[in-house]
Amino acid sequence: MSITLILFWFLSVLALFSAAMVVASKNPVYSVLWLILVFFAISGHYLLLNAQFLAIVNIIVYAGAIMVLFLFVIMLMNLNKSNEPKRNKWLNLAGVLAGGCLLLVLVAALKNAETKATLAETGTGNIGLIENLGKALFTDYVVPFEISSVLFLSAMVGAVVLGKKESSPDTAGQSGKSSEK
Amino acid sequence: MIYLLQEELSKKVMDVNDIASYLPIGIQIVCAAGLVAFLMLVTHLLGPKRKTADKLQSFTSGIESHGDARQPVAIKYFLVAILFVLFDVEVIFFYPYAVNFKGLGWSGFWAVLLFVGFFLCGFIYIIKKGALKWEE
Amino acid sequence: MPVNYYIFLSLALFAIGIVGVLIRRNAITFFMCIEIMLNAVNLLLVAFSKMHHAKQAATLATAGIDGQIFVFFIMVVAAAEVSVGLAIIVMLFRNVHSVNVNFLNRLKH
Amino acid sequence: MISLTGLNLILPQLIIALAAIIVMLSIAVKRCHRFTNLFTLLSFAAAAISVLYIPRGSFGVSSLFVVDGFGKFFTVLIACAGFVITLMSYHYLNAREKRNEEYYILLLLSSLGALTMVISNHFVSFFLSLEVLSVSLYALIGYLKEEPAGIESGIKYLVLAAVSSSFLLFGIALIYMQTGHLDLSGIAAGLSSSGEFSGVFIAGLAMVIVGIGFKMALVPFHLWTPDIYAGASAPVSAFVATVSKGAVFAFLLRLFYSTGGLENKNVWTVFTIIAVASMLFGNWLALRQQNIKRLLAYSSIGHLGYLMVAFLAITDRGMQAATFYLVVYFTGMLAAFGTVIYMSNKKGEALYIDDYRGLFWKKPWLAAIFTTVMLSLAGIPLTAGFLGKLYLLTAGTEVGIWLLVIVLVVSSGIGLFYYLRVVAVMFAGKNENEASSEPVIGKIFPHGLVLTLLFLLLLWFGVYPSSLLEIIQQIASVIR
Amino acid sequence: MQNALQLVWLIPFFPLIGFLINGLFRKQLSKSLIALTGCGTILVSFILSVWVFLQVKNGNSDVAEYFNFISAGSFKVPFAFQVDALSSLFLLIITGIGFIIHVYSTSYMKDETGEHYGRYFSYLNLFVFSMLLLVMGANYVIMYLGWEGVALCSYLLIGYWFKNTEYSKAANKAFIMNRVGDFAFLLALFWIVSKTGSVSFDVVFSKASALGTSDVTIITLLLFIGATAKSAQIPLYTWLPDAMAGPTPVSALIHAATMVNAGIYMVTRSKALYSLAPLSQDVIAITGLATAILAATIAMKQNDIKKVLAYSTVSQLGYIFLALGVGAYTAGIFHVMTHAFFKALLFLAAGSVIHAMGGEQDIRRMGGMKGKLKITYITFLVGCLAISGIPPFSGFFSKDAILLSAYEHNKILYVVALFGALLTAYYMFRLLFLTFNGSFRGTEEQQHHLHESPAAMTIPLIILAVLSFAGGFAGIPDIFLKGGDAIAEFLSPVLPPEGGKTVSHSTELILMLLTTVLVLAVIVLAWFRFRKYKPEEEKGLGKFLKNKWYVDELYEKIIINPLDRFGAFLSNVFDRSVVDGLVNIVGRLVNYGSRQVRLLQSGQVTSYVLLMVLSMLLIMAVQFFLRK
Repeated sequence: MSITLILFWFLSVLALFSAAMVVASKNPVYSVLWLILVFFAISGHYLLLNAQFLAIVNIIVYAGAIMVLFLFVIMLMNLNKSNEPKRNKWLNLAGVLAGGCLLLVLVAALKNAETKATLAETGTGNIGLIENLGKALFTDYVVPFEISSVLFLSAMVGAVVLGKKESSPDTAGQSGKSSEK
Repeated sequence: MIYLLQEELSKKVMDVNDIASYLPIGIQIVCAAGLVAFLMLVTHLLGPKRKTADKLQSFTSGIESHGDARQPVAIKYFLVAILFVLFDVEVIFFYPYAVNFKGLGWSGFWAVLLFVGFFLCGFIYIIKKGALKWEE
Repeated sequence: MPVNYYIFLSLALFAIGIVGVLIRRNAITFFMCIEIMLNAVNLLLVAFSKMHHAKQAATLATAGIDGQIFVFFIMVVAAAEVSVGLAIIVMLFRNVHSVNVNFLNRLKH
Repeated sequence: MISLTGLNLILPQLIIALAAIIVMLSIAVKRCHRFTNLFTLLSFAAAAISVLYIPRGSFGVSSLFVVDGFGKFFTVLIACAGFVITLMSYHYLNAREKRNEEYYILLLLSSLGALTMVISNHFVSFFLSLEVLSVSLYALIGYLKEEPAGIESGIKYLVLAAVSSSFLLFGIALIYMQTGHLDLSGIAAGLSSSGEFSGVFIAGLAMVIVGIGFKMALVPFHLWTPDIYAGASAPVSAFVATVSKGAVFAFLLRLFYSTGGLENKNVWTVFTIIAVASMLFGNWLALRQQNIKRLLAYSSIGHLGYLMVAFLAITDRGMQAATFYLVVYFTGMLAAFGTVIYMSNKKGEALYIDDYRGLFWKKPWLAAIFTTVMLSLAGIPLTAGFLGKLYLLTAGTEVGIWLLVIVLVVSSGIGLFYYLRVVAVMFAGKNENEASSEPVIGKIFPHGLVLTLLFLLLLWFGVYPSSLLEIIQQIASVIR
Repeated sequence: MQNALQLVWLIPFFPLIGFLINGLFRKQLSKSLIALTGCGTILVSFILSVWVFLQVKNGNSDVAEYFNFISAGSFKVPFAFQVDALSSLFLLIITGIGFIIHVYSTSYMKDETGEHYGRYFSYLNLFVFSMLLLVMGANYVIMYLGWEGVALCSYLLIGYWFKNTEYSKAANKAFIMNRVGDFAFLLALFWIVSKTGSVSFDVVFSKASALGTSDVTIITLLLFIGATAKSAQIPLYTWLPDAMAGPTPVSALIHAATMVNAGIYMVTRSKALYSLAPLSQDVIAITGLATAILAATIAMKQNDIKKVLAYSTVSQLGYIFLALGVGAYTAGIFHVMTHAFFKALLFLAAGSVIHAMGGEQDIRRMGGMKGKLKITYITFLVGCLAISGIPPFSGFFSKDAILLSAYEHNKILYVVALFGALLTAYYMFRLLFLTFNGSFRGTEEQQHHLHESPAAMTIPLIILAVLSFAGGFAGIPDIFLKGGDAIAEFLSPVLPPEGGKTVSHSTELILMLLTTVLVLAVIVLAWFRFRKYKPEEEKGLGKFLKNKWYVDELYEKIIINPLDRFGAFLSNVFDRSVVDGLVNIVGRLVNYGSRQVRLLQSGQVTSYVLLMVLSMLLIMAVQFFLRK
């Protein structure tokens, strides 16, 4: 039982448990916290697999930016346990059953032999390092790089259009009505 | 002691993957978590403790308090959060560029310039739209 | 570390994500579960990229790299998607004062 | 590295991107709806024309894109569709929104997503363009903030798109595992070496089918379509019905034709089940529809089912039939939604079929256009729809997929009912209680002109299709 | 110079023009103008036919091909006319007698209104056009074209007085029976095409020998069934007596001279086929003879003047088919010619009698008209003498030739045929004596209304009388005049004479004497029987014959009633409950289904996602568990 194996099992259990807690917890704030834990567990996995850059990015983007956004939204909407929409028992059961069956089917589909032998060796290989990734990113994947900038542009416009209340019809710059509390 | 650490690390062949290279991060995490744990623990232990029901209530200058303390946050903070996410991700793109700055040369530079250009236009648009403007 | 472990782990995460999506009615939690599913996929992709790197390390130095770049782009895209998604959810909240995904079913039959 | 020569290969995409930037800056400077609209029209036209400057033959752009005849044809198609939709939405938005310039940025960006998807040859580029398309669509669908329906459809689309893209990604991951490549040619190479498809690849393919199936609104994944079409504004529904489905269908063709995914019997059976279900349910559900947009939604599901028939006829002819039918479908849908837009006025959209009662007596020309569109969608001879279906049938019978051919005929039979019901309502007597006395906002000049153009196009392809067929013949063989 | 006969298309062209003019402008044109165009066109084509006849006489026969009527891949049907001895002879008969009848009907139909007058003449011209087409066609398809045209015109003309339901029912009967025949003809046509790949006569006949005997027999039998319908033979003859509902000139032209000979012309034209199928030749002979005897017996007891003539036509045609059956084609054609003459004459004479009697057709109320209708009486007498075969008249020569060839073929045939000839003589003279001799049995008012027909009617009678008298001299047998058989010699290129006469001259002479004597005896018998005639009720055999052997009633029971009942069943029971029911059920089902399916559309996003996951499950299941 080498150190990596222990680490692997620990991180996997941590990830699964916290994911389950995200789903199961009543209060959305708790589920956000559990989700952050999931992200750390997965970043741990990345480290194990020597994808250092991805680990960092995962922490920064997911745990850092997106979770902050989630918290903001939750705070904005003052959600807590009380106004959590009630859940219809039967539909939940159906949901769980469906998820379970899917898991079973996929596991049955993917457990065949030949993938057992192949190893995703941990601890070696430096493709995860930042400069290799960077080199590849800026040589082969330049056009997706530009497309993602366009994607962000549209995200910005989308967010502003949807987020902002009625900005004044006249020239921009003049601040809109005080946003509704 | 720090000198020792640096000296020892630089001496060894910098094999990226072996466990030692994670030492700095390890120390970092330990310090952060340690500080928080330490403060919580000490205040918990040193402070006087008398737990009475009404003491634990939140004191709202004598007025009977109802509902919880949380105040809904204004919308404008929300827009700031979203834009923070977008520009934070933009920064992420710069990390790999920074590392391979020399290797990529001019064409890489044009690509990143175009990338930043797009973001700049977005930013100008946001400024003009007054999304980030704080109402009084 | 045999790839199967990673496959089962990410499958489990994916399944939990789906269950979460099916169960939770709150739009925010809904998005969190989607994030879980995306992370499951990312983990799988990284595992496979390492697998291919191990297999073809001899021939091509940067064998499994495009898997990891794909993960990088997925993360980036997820961020954008979430930002717009939450903007819509806020808009929904402001109009309907509830975040229940199924609240509005006026668009029936 | 994309050298400068490479740039002229993706000229249309660049033009649209720059146009979006310029529109954004122009909004930042000073809002003017007319200028934005005209500029967007100009940029779509420029993109369509710029395709001519792309040299012949197929060029790979850094293994991510392949700019071949097939890609160019769809680029032109999407650019034209964008052009038509922008033209139609001017008056529609003018009557409703005060702040409607952003609509054009989002429209440009989503078309850009579609354009990149059409030439993409790599899963990363496909996923990115899919996301660009979807993200801008989220905002577009929920654009008209006042109506709660807009927001609800926005949420629905968002939720379902997110789930389906995670399915898609999982599928791509599995395929990546099996083949080690993410670009289509790599996958094809990886596949052929491994002979019979392994379990993992099929599971991956199944997952991808789910993702793509959602985007193309094939039956098991079609539930969102009626709500979105009814909720979103008419031009956006037109956009979703044509461009987003068309682009994904193009990639599907490219994916399954180059990787030979269809040779596997199971994959083929799954697609047959989906096609049959789409055709039957699509038309079946539309039978009792009163809401014109929901009716068009269901009919678009049916039409996608017909397209799948051509897709499943794996021969070149099948491909040509599919492309031809797609063009006919585009024209039909755009014209149909164009009429809905033309009829809608300040108070609300002409949603219900009764709003079109006695249209023939009030506006005979519009009624004529709408009737031809309905007939073409139904596949009555002398319209392009009929020829489209004819090519589908020949492609199908040539390969001998009899079940699909029979279902196609039966479902277009069912389809006939509700198309003609609309036509009948139009010719019915004028309804006394003149409900919407409000003047119709569609102006003759730009909107009426476009509708007439589409109407003539439908007839032109119906009567003299060979002009279009030659072009398609050239491009079809390229993808093989 | 291209063969002059290429212009032969002009012959049918003029009647067509006549049809169009009369048909389209019948309201505008005056009655005399209509008559002029009607008769004029036929006259022109008659003159052209004579010219063609002369051309053919000095050996110039040709197939004129104009354009491709039908061309489907390798199978080609040219629109072509065949001009040879056989067709030119028929041309003469049709246009000649046609013209005479046209002149006759200008006065016979004088009291019709202008518009109907025009309609009548346009139908007549159309009839002549299609008859010419039939006769001149160089392949079976053109012949079939004429065949159908003729049937159509006979339907139109029989039902000319359409207001009278009886007449229109008779027209229907004629048309339907012809359709049955045409159906058989069509089958034969298809069979020929499938076997020989072409329809032109020359190609078909050249390949005929290669066909199996069974094929040829089937083809010839089917063709013969077609002929029986057209020429009113045993199974399909009942329409002809009812066809008398049409105006008399129509009966004269169509149901005596031309249309009924179409079947014979077709059989003669496909002589090559029939000579290869001895079985069908026997069938033809026997049917012909049986029809002759049957019709003769029925004719004896008929009281309507036109019905008697109709049955006599049927029986005479039976004789001609007998001749064709025994292979004496020339004798057959000769009898066709002579029969056309005297039968047209008899009908026209009957017409003038009816005209005189103001439409009365029942011979029991006639009699004693010898004095009043002098010319009609004489011409009628000539016709009777000719038909019964008294020596100098044409009937004698043609009927005798048939009897002779029957005798050579088979003794029994000869005896029965002779008995038939005697019956013919008996009923013809019965008719003669009843109408013209004895005392007048009609009403007072008819009595003094009796008058001789106007010139336009009597002149044609006279011409036809002369023809019936002289017609025989075209085919005088060798024993009287060496080389006298002009008609045989004329037809020889098309119908080569069959083997030498096995019968010596002496027996031939004896046979002729025998027939003449017997016929004379029968005439005397008829004289005594019908001189003073009192109508009395028929009993036993007479009643049976009077009711036309109950054949009509038989058909009614066997064919028509079951068909009606089956039709009725189909329409109300099956159609209403099963078919309509089915359609409604499907409609209701689809509507119900779409209502249920719509419930799925709950508007709940979670259910959408649920369905997505479930379908994912389904796809995975199909992928894996199907593969095992």
